[in-house]
Amino acid sequence: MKRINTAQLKQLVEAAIFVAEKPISKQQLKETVLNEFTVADSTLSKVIKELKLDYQPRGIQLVEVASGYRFQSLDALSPWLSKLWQENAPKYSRAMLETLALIAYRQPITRGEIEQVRGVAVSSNIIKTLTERDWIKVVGHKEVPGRPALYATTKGFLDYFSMASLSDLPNVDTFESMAESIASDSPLKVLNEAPSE
Amino acid sequence: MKRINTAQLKQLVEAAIFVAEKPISKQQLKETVLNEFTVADSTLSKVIKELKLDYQPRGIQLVEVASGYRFQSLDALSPWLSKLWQENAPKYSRAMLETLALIAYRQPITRGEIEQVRGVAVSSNIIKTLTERDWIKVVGHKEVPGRPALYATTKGFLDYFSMASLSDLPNVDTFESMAESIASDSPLKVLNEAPSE
Amino acid sequence: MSELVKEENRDNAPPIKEGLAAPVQQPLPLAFINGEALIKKPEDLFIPPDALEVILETFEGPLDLLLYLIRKQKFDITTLPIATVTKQYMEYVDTMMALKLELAAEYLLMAAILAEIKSRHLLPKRSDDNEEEDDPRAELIRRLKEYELVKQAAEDLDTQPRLERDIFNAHVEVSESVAPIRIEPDVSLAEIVLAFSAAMKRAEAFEHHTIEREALSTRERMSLILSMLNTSQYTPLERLFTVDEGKAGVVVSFLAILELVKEQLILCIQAGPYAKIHVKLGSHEEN
Repeated sequence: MKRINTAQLKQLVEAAIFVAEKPISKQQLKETVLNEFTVADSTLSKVIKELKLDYQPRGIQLVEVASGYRFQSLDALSPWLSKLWQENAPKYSRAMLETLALIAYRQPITRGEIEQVRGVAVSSNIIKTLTERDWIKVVGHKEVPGRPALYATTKGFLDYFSMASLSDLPNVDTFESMAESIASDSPLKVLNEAPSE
Repeated sequence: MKRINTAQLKQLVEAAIFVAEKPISKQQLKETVLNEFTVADSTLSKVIKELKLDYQPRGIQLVEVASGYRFQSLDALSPWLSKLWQENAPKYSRAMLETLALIAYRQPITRGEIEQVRGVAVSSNIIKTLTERDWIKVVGHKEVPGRPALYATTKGFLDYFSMASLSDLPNVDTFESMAESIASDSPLKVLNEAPSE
Repeated sequence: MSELVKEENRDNAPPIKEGLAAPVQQPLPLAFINGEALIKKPEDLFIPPDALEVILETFEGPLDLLLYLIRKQKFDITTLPIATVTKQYMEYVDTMMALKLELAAEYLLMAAILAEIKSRHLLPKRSDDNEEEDDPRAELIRRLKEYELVKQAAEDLDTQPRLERDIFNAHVEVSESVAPIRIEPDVSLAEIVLAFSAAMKRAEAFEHHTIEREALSTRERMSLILSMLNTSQYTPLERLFTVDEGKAGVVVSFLAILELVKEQLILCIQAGPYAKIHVKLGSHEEN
């Protein structure tokens, strides 16, 4: 195993995060570009921290999302940067966003449970679109008659919304404490009496 | 037309070059991200020059190519960055292994002689792959019509198999009797069933 | 029960034309909200007929519509004024049905739930009733609160910075000297031995003659000597021997040279007796 000095390590890590096609984790860095060097975890963390600071005043930022590190443009520049593309960013329907929010905040959750909360049927198209975007996936099946699929969000979802983990979801604490208080107000078993599909 | 200060202009130009999918020219910058600002050509050139200098000590560089500006990785980092795109070559075919074995045990040998023993043609691809792997090389030409190349194994071949010289190659008869004696516990002969080309 | 509402004739009720137009039977307050009488119909209840389809698309189902009705009039969900809300909800549903718009079954189901809650409230309470057990009103309130929470979560999620809209990936091209690395397959020595053995066995079975097996060191030396020689210049024979290999080395080299001559791969010449022997690539036949 060769040695690498901190300056070279920093250059290599910086370039690797920039040229990688997806966010790259420390583990992936160690298995690829750094695989012939002896690099302590603490050194790697230190270098990444330095890079974050280096870019703080710049137009792009080094951020950590669910599947690793990536450089992304400064949020505040989006009104001008979006002019680089002819098409506007896709807009998502309320039905899609509510379904996604329920899966994000209440995962793992079945389609039937989503329908119970929303009071309407969830179209198959929504589930299909969310799956194709790699935002949700089936993580198992609920052991009830019909064994419905249990949905959860993916790393791709967190990456897209620039989050490192589910705890970065907006108002996650408020949501949870409120959900608990609602549940304690009236017995949860009432849920079972809600109209089924 | 709005005004933009130099610091903001620099951030915006930097981010635009980073997020654009292709190299971007000054003209394109002015028509897109800068279209609502009054920016003198000289100011834009100055900002780009500053960015070039800012990145000079870094792992990526701002360069001008035919169609505009783009960031690209430092040339010197290529050997390591290449590792981000690793691919596993397919396993060697039986024809490849037999060709290599014949060159090892019967060197120096011509392609025609290998074909005589194997009873089938040896594809140029096999010779090419073994040569590229630096396991075989041409050591001369047989002075017969057509002057066919004589192949032999290389030092690289010996190194790969941790042998000091070819005399370390196992004696086939001894090897086989050893293999037979342990064949009952471990199915070494399965190796013979490797898929052919 | 704080609300007092006159039962409406649902089948004959004309669609509300405008917010201020009072329907025929409207002498009583619409509702008492927290003790205050509500006389006027809320203006937003006016629905232009061509907007109905839009409304169906605007509301994400009956819970959403109910929430809208409650919020628009600044009611409190926890004191859900069931009669008022039911009445307004029915007006929407009736108008949609009158216009033969396809109404999702969920809207009708909610209408039935609301009607049931209302009728229960009209009935005198029985003292032995255990209301806590299955109070449909409490259940509806719970569902409304829960749905409101999800609606808010969806809105929050929509404002979360996201790729393609608020943030963009900063991507850098690799320099031209970056080339994908191929990981070559592993080969074991056993595979080579077995491959050789298999090839030889096939050849023997096929050609019915045995193939002589020379010492490998000789064949290796043959390769080495070949790579030291060329076709144009003669090389002195002694250069093919190395002293530090000792006697065994000389023997191997000598055997290799004899074999190469036999296979007509090299040419040996000697100018006269006891003169130096020179070798070069090529065969006697050609010269």
